[in-house]
Amino acid sequence: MNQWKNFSKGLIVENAVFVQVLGMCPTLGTTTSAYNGLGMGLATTFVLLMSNIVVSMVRNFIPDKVRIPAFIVIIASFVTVVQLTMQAYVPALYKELGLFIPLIVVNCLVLGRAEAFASKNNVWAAAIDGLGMGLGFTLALFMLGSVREILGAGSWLGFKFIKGDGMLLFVLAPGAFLALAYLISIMNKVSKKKA
Amino acid sequence: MEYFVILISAIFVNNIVLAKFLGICPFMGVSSRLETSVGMTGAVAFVMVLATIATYLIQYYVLVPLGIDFMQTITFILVIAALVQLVEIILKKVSPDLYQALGIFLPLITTNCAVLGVAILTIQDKYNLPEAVVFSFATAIGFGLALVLLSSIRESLDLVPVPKGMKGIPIAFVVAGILSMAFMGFAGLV
Amino acid sequence: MQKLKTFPKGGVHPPEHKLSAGSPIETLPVSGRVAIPVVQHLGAPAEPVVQRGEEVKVGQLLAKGTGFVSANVHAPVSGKVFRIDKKFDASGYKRTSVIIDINGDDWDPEIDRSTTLRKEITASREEIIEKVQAAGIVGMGGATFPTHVKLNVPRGKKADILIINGVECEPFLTADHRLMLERGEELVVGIRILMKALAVTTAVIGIENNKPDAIDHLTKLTADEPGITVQPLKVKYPQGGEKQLIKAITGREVPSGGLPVDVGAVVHNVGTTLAAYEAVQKNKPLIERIVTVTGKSVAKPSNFLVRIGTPISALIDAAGGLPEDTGKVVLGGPMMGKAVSKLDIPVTKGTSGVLIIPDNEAHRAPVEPCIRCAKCVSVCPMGLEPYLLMDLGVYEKFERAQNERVMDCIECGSCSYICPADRPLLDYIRLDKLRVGEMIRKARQAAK
Amino acid sequence: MAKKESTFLNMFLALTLVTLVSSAILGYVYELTKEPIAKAKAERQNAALRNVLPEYNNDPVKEMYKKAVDGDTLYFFPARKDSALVGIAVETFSPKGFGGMIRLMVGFLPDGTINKIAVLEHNETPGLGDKMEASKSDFSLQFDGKNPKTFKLSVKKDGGDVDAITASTISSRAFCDAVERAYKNLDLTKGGAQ
Amino acid sequence: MDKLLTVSMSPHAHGRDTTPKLMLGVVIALLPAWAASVWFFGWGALYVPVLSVLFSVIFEYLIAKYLLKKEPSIRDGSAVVTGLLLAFTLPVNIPVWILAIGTLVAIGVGKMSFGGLGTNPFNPALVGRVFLFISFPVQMTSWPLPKGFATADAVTGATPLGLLKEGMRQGEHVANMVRELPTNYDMFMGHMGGSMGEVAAVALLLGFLYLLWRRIITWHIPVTILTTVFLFSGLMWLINPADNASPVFHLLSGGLMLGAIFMATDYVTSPMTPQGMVWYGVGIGLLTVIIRRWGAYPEGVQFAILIMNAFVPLINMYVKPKRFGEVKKNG
Ligand SMILES: Cc1cc2nc3c(=O)[nH]c(=O)nc-3n(C[C@H](O)[C@H](O)[C@H](O)COP(=O)(O)O)c2cc1C
Ligand SMILES: Cc1cc2nc3c(=O)[nH]c(=O)nc-3n(C[C@H](O)[C@H](O)[C@H](O)COP(=O)(O)O)c2cc1C
Ligand SMILES: Cc1cc2nc3c(=O)[nH]c(=O)nc-3n(C[C@H](O)[C@H](O)[C@H](O)COP(=O)(O)O)c2cc1C
Ligand SMILES: Cc1cc2nc3c(=O)[nH]c(=O)nc-3n(C[C@H](O)[C@H](O)[C@H](O)CO)c2cc1C
Ligand code: SF4
Ligand code: SF4
Ligand code: SF4
Ligand code: SF4
Ligand code: FES
Repeated sequence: MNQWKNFSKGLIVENAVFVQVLGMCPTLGTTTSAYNGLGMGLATTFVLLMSNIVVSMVRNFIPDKVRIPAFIVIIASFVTVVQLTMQAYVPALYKELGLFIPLIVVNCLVLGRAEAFASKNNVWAAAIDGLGMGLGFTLALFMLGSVREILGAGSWLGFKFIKGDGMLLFVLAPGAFLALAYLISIMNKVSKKKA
Repeated sequence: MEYFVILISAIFVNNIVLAKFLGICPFMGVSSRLETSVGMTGAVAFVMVLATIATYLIQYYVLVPLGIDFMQTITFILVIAALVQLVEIILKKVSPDLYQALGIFLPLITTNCAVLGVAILTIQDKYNLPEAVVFSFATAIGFGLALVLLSSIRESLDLVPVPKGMKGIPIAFVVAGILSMAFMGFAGLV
Repeated sequence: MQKLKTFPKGGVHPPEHKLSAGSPIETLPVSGRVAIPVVQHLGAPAEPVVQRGEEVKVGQLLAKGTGFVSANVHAPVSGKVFRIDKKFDASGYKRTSVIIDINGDDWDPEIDRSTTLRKEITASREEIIEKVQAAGIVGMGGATFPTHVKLNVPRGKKADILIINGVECEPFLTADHRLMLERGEELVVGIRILMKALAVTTAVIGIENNKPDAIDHLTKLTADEPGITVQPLKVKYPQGGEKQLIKAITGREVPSGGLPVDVGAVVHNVGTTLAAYEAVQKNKPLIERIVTVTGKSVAKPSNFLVRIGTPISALIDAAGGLPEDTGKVVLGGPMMGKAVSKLDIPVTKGTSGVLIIPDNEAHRAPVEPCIRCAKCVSVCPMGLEPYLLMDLGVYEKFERAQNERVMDCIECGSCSYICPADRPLLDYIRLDKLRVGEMIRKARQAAK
Repeated sequence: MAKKESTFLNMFLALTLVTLVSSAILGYVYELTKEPIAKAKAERQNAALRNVLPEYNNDPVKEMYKKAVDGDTLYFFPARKDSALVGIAVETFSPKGFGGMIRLMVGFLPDGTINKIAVLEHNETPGLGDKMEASKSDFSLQFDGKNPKTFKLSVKKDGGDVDAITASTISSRAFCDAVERAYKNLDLTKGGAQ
Repeated sequence: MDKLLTVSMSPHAHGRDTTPKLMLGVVIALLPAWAASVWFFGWGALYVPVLSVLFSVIFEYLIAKYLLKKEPSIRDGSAVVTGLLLAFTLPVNIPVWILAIGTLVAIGVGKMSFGGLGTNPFNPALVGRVFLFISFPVQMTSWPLPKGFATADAVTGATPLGLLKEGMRQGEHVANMVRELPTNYDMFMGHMGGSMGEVAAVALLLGFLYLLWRRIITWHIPVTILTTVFLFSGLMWLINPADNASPVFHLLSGGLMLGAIFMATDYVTSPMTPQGMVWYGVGIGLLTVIIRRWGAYPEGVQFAILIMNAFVPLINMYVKPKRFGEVKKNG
């Protein structure tokens, strides 16, 4: 397969958040700011990339019936690696993202790619796929985080450009739903125009 | 009284979907029909309580004594996956009717972060076992409440001309957003 | 006066406009060529029994009912059968009709044309029903259901009350009103006849309270008629609906999908009752009826006694001609009547009125979105949810419509009337009923 | 290469292998990050201490002592410069926040004057209660240099001297409550005791 | 006989009500409350609602025309009602830019996202109001005190419910707070702090009578809400007068009257059957008192209505009108 296409499909056409509507909990739960969204996206991308690689490597040794448990173990291991590493080097971010880091384990996106793509393709393709999907996810989280931060706090990546507060609602739970609703709607329009 | 507080908190104030953002995918995925939401709620309640008990025991009788609580994520997810399998097998044998009702939802639940999330939250919030049971049950009820409301609204939206760009997922998120906004009125109840 | 009774839920109050209430019934002669459809009733079509070119007398059988739920059709005029052909009738379709060139007014000698009141009822129960059937009598309240079928109480069921429908709740119409005022004595004998046929000892005449003269008149006439009473009713549409009327008078509710006899009641319109009198006591088949011709700009709103087959254009001419501003012509009342596209169609057994609506009221307003005001729900006398039934029609969810009991709708139109958003509720409900009816039929066939 | 068949032995072996390898890798990473995690934790505490206390050159963490109050625990960190007491930091708490528990590090000078306050942990609403953080508003700065002997530790609405955060009286009250708790339990004479 | 006749299905008559007439009726019913609010809060109460209506209508027009690409139907008048009611739930000193955001959210999110008039599950004005309340807590909770007509420099202060909640947080006995709270008579006449349109119970009740007389709404929703609040708060007051305000206080304070009469009754977002309306009203009444008594916010009506809006599809699904002929044979 054309590797560029393999990579770029995850960004827009098959974007996990906007198009496939997967991994919604971290998407909503961690995007109170652009920075947090970015962090969560990258953490997920790492797990996705590594688990895709490993799953693709071992795919032929794993009997079909225990495929899923084996994948889960692999994914969970990488999640734990991320957990430990973040605790050690970015403890503040780890605290902000909280529960959602261990929950990468159940993110359908990760297991879904392992199952649907990595277990059927070679290591190289699987890595590209994981990276593309992960970056697409990251992009979505970053966008949502940006929208919420700009509207909700009047700042972007911590840089404040209005005095006082923004529309608080956007950093709170309802704002996550509303912002995502309209982002998906807009992105649908955009990607339809492209297609 | 303590249990009552946990109950109110988990159902209304800190509703798992509307305030805590867990279990959103099934929330969106199965909420287009009222009937499936009710089935899903039953299945989630069942698995959530069982999983919470199982992971609670593992945490305090295996992981902590062995000093390997960094293995929490991996053991919990395996325990939950195994549990769901077990429930499926037992249910099939013991109560085929219930299996018919809950069956299709069970596999979905394994990968539902609400179940794992509640298991981890139980540990984080340092509940004791009875509290953990109440907490997980109340959480499932809160999940069900949000799910039933959303799905009944979505069903009623089937009969009105929702704009093309908003149909389906976007409008469901708008409804969830307004619901979440309305539920903020419960703030401070506990 | 007795306390006003009514049905408990729903209904509307359209302006009454009983313009012709004070116009006595005039007999309108007919000449030229008339078309008599062989289907003027609910049920199987009648089979023509006359030939092209045959001379017929007034009252002679033209077409014979086929099967039990069907009705005979008689010649309302004398003359020569021009031919038997398909002609437009009120339904908007071409229907088999016997076309007669009128020649004089030559009656079948069997028919007693005198106006003397024959009070004594000599016919037995069976004879009454036979005569009613032979006379081709159908419900003249609008549904044109063959009357003899309703008089034949099915085995296992028992009627205990006869209700005479003199409600006339449709705005504008006054035919029944005038009938009760001018033919009261005959009507009472007719009631006795129907009571005998049904073997009931109780009969109640239901009349809306906006016809106090009719109530008084009939109360006097029935003062020493054991078992017959007059019941004034609240002015509310559709008080005259069969199920509503039974509920108002007896408090009984005809079960969903059931028939009036299920609760022991049989309802007949006053016109039907008069026809039964004439058939049984005078040997006269159903060949004429009273028709109201009315409308806001009609010069002379009138009530006419006319022969079946008279073209409605003739009626309109007799009432002062078609007004300049006419936009719509409706057979029946404004709530349930049928709009027609041409005026050369014949009066049939079910034609209770000709209503001429001016152009500025003839058009529907544009459809607006439903604002969920619940007014349609609150006016529906059947306890349905018209807004929902319409949506289910629009989105083609007919199975749900069936569960929401769309088949109970009596098509009274109260919902469409009240809707502030001008939604064509009843139109879609008819669509629902059509499709659900098909579904039910298919399911029945599959079951067989 | 053909897929492995799903025989029982295969399944068992594969799963065991995967699990073993994973556990081994995890154990290794755990060992690797154990040190940095502990360091990160300590660093956070030290940063807070350095923030709220005047300059010192002892290790207040080593001299830390606890006191159980109101169902939770206060931690006291004496700071010395060349063995003379220059201040005490108190890790204090209040359960009355809008989102539940809040934890503060309050630095006192030896005479009981508040030197500086740092917020360790809270669950308040972003944009409202979270203005108690020094990075988000000047609310906590108004305590600096005030001695609770003369400065009444409650919001003006309740007759105190503290200007509440706008529209967040609850958080402000909880903040005062935590500082008050630290001050009430502060035994200045004990500073040098250990 | 060559004139073309109109042919259509029955019925051939139509009642007099139309959507714009009903909406105009609601506006008329709101006039007494509007007058009262101008009386108490000055000129601001005159032009803020006008601006709000203007914004609502403009946003609706623009969204319909350019985003939904359909014929804008401003003529139905529902945007006017939404704008007016939204303004009535805001403090009179609301900055204009916040008002603009509020109307945009009310119309854009609350109404047009679902397809416009008749489609929205939630009350648009309340969606706008709660959005503002959560987004701008500072501006949304500084209440000008009524100073009589045309007094400059309104002083801000707490609403009666705000005072009550504040006092209860301090653990004060309700009886001791009474001196600070306005009298029942003051509250009935509208002499208290609060949103523009909510203060004068008497004016709102006048509007209620008008709505009933014109048969725009039925009594079910407002009466069940008010009765439920009265009974529930009365019961708690009888049990423990130290911690609970009197039921009359609950009826007259805050946005209860405005909400019960004008907002809970919004056709689109309330149940379709009288029985359903009663359930809905009881729910709103209970939630209002629960939030007022135990919640973080002094006032609960807006949340109570939104929450019960969410239950309306369920109510409509399960609370059906009594079908004719459903009872088994009788007699
Ligand atoms: C299939 C069918 C069978 C009926 N059978 C009876 C019957 O046995 N007895 C009776 O009194 N009426 C019977 N009816 C007549 C109806 O009860 C009713 O009078 C007729 O449909 C006209 O009523 P409406 O003008 O209110 O629609 C029957 C009607 C239909 C359509
Ligand atoms: C909505 C509605 C209104 C009706 N109004 C009248 C009426 O005013 N007078 C009347 O005689 N029949 C009226 N009918 C017809 C009656 O339901 C019933 O068919 C009739 O009284 C039975 O008598 P018949 O078979 O002699 O016509 C109405 C029917 C419906 C569905
Ligand atoms: C979404 C939301 C979150 C809130 N969070 C806080 C909070 O974190 N801290 C706080 O003191 N008040 C918070 N409040 C406000 C309180 O509910 C209450 O109105 C206020 O604390 C008391 O009013 P006052 O400070 O204006 O006197 C919040 C309000 C809203 C709408
Ligand atoms: C009795 C009545 C009450 C109304 N109340 C509201 C209301 O509270 N909020 C609102 O936005 N619109 C209200 N409207 C206007 C309209 O119904 C509303 O904008 C629709 O929800 C828009 O689809 C009301 C209309 C009527 C007839
Ligand atoms: S893991 Fe399941 S619940 Fe979580 S994001 Fe994926 S689909 Fe949704
Ligand atoms: S399978 Fe996953 S993505 Fe699909 S509905 Fe369930 S949780 Fe959501
Ligand atoms: S639904 Fe049928 S019965 Fe009900 S009001 Fe409409 S037309 Fe009449
Ligand atoms: S009367 Fe018309 S606008 Fe009102 S609910 Fe029924 S269909 Fe909708
Ligand atoms: S349910 Fe989807 S990530 Fe939580």
